[in-house]
Amino acid sequence: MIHRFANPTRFVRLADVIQPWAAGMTFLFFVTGLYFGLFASPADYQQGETVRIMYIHVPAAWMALFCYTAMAAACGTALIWKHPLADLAARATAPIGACFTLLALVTGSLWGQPMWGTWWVWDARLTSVLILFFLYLGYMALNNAFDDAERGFKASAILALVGFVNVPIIKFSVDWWNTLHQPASVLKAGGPAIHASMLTPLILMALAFKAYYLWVLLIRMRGEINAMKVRALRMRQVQQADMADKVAAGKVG
Amino acid sequence: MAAFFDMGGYGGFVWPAYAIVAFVMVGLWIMSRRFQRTSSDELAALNPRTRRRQQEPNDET
Amino acid sequence: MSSFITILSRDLKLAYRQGMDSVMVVMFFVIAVVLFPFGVGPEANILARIAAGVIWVAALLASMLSLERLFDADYEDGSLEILILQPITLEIAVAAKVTAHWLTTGLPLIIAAPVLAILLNLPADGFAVLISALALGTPSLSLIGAIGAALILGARRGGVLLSLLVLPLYIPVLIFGVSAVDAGLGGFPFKSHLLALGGLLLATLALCPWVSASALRQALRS
Amino acid sequence: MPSFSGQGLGCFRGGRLVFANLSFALQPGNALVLRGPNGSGKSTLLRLMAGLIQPLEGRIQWSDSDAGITDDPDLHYGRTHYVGHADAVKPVLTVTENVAFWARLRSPQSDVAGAIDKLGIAPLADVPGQFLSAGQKRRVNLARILAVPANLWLLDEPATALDVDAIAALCDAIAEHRAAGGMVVASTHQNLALTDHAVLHLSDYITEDPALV
Repeated sequence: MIHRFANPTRFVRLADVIQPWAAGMTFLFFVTGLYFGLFASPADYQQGETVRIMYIHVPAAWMALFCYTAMAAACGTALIWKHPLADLAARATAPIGACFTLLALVTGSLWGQPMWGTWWVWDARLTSVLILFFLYLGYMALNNAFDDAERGFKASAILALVGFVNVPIIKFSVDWWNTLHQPASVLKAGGPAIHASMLTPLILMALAFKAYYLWVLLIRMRGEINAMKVRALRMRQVQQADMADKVAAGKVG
Repeated sequence: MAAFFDMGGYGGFVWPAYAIVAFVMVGLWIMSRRFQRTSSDELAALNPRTRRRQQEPNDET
Repeated sequence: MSSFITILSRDLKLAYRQGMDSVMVVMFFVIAVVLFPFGVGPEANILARIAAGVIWVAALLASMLSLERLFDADYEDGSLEILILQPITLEIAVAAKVTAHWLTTGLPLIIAAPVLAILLNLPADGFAVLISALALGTPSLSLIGAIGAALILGARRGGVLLSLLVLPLYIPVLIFGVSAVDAGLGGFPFKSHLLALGGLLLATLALCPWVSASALRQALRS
Repeated sequence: MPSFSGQGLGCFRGGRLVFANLSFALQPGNALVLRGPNGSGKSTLLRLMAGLIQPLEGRIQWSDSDAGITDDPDLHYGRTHYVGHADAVKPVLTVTENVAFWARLRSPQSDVAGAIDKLGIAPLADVPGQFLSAGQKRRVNLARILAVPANLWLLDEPATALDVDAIAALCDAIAEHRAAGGMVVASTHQNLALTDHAVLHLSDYITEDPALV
């Protein structure tokens, strides 16, 4: 039974409306975010200009965790309520999340070299984010390791849920272990501990990353829906050819 | 202007970071768009009835 | 020559369409190396010292991991039997398949190696030597592995058997590969080690396709 | 057009003497059907003719070359198509790509589309192999030998998994091949509607293994 609102055509029509807005917001937030981030905000008294890397490192890290949570939620919906579009949403989210995680690692390393004097250190926060990256790749590998797409979705959904335990570890790694990585300074109990002049570009860039995620997600979702229909049509095409043979045989045989 | 690019001596780290972010995000967008294009062309080829934007509701999933 | 290109392009198309295979080999390579800091401890100086050895051993295991499927996929669906019955020299067909294997596993390993060198804190002047040593070493790994892959066709638990047969033959490549990097780090001349690797490559290039081809004929004779 | 023959063939496989001093001769346009219960060596004889395995004794050769087929394999392979039990269809490649790969391996110019059409799988030309049924995969395998002509066809149970419609297409192809001077050796249970074909009963050549007696 297809859920009423889960009908792909209805989703595609919805996506047609949202997608231009998402694209517009992405550009709007990126332009303003970059302006504030690169031009209209002061250098840090300790870190100097390298603090500007924060405006891309932190949003990327936030998005890495957000995408995995979204993916795990979609997988849960797919497994529990057999929601056809949820599987596709998870599969569409995975590559985006993997890219954000990669960016968080790379920008972090580029920020780490001037500040800590080394490109990489086996610190609790960095290591758990590296594991998150492997979980994304594992999900994608498992997802199309089977000829039957359905098997791939179900197996990788379970992996995504199992891997979700890593997300709280990343979030609280800075509190549980004495890490070189600094503790949370925005999303924390006492409210942000960053000066407004640096907070605005950070928030703008975070919104830009989210709008970008929504935009690319919609594009990939439409691709996944088309691919799903192609698979269905291919199976039917083969069955029709088989049926035609049997009918022909029936007539002749 | 040069001071801006120098980034207080850290230009060698800030600009590559921004460049990689731009490269990966634009690249992912292009790959996603190409994935959507090829799959919808494949769908159109297999199923000439449905035009690129389905007009009549086609409930088959 | 055209049969070389035909078989190579088909194998690359197969690998591209099943893209995940070469990604998985590189992932194994990365994860295997990432395990070492957990085992040996995160101190940078220890990691730096064992970095070359760890990367080379992981590269060996990763390339061997994907060798089992080199002929097995074609053996199971009957393609190998038909391939042998074509008016082409089987040695060239084997060389084509080995080249495809190297392009889908050896090359990605070389690309991933510098990132791992960073994770293991390898000093900067070791990078160039590591990459050139891997570039010279991984093709001979694929070539030697092709012999093992041909020999285990149809055997039970082929994967384990393959590692038993092939890993001992990998030792020379491992020794020269690691010593090249260590010499490079120590500031000593490393050209001789790379030349040795090159010699090994030429030897395996000449010997392995011929041995694999006869092993394949033998396998299908049963 | 050379003829194809074998004299005094004996084959030892799976630890037993499958058959001994078996002979056959094929002229251009001839067809030979192998009959016999399962395990009587039909497949073994076909693999022998294909050059996959070596005979224990006796020789197979083309009339226009005095050397046996195993001495000059490339000449023999160039003139022979062998269709075994496995269909060698790659799941990720489409039907056309599968057939084109084998055709291109044998000769630069080949009629892939025609071969696919002759066997009635033209509508599936762009469908990846993983979606095909057993019968359709079988036809893809047979299309491979239609794409590039050869003197000798060795068909091991060609009609398995094929329905009546496909068998008819196969018989037409065989008739066309023989009309052009080609030769066919087939082991089959269904009676392929072959006209004036010779029959070779494997049971006539099964002898007690002298070593065991």
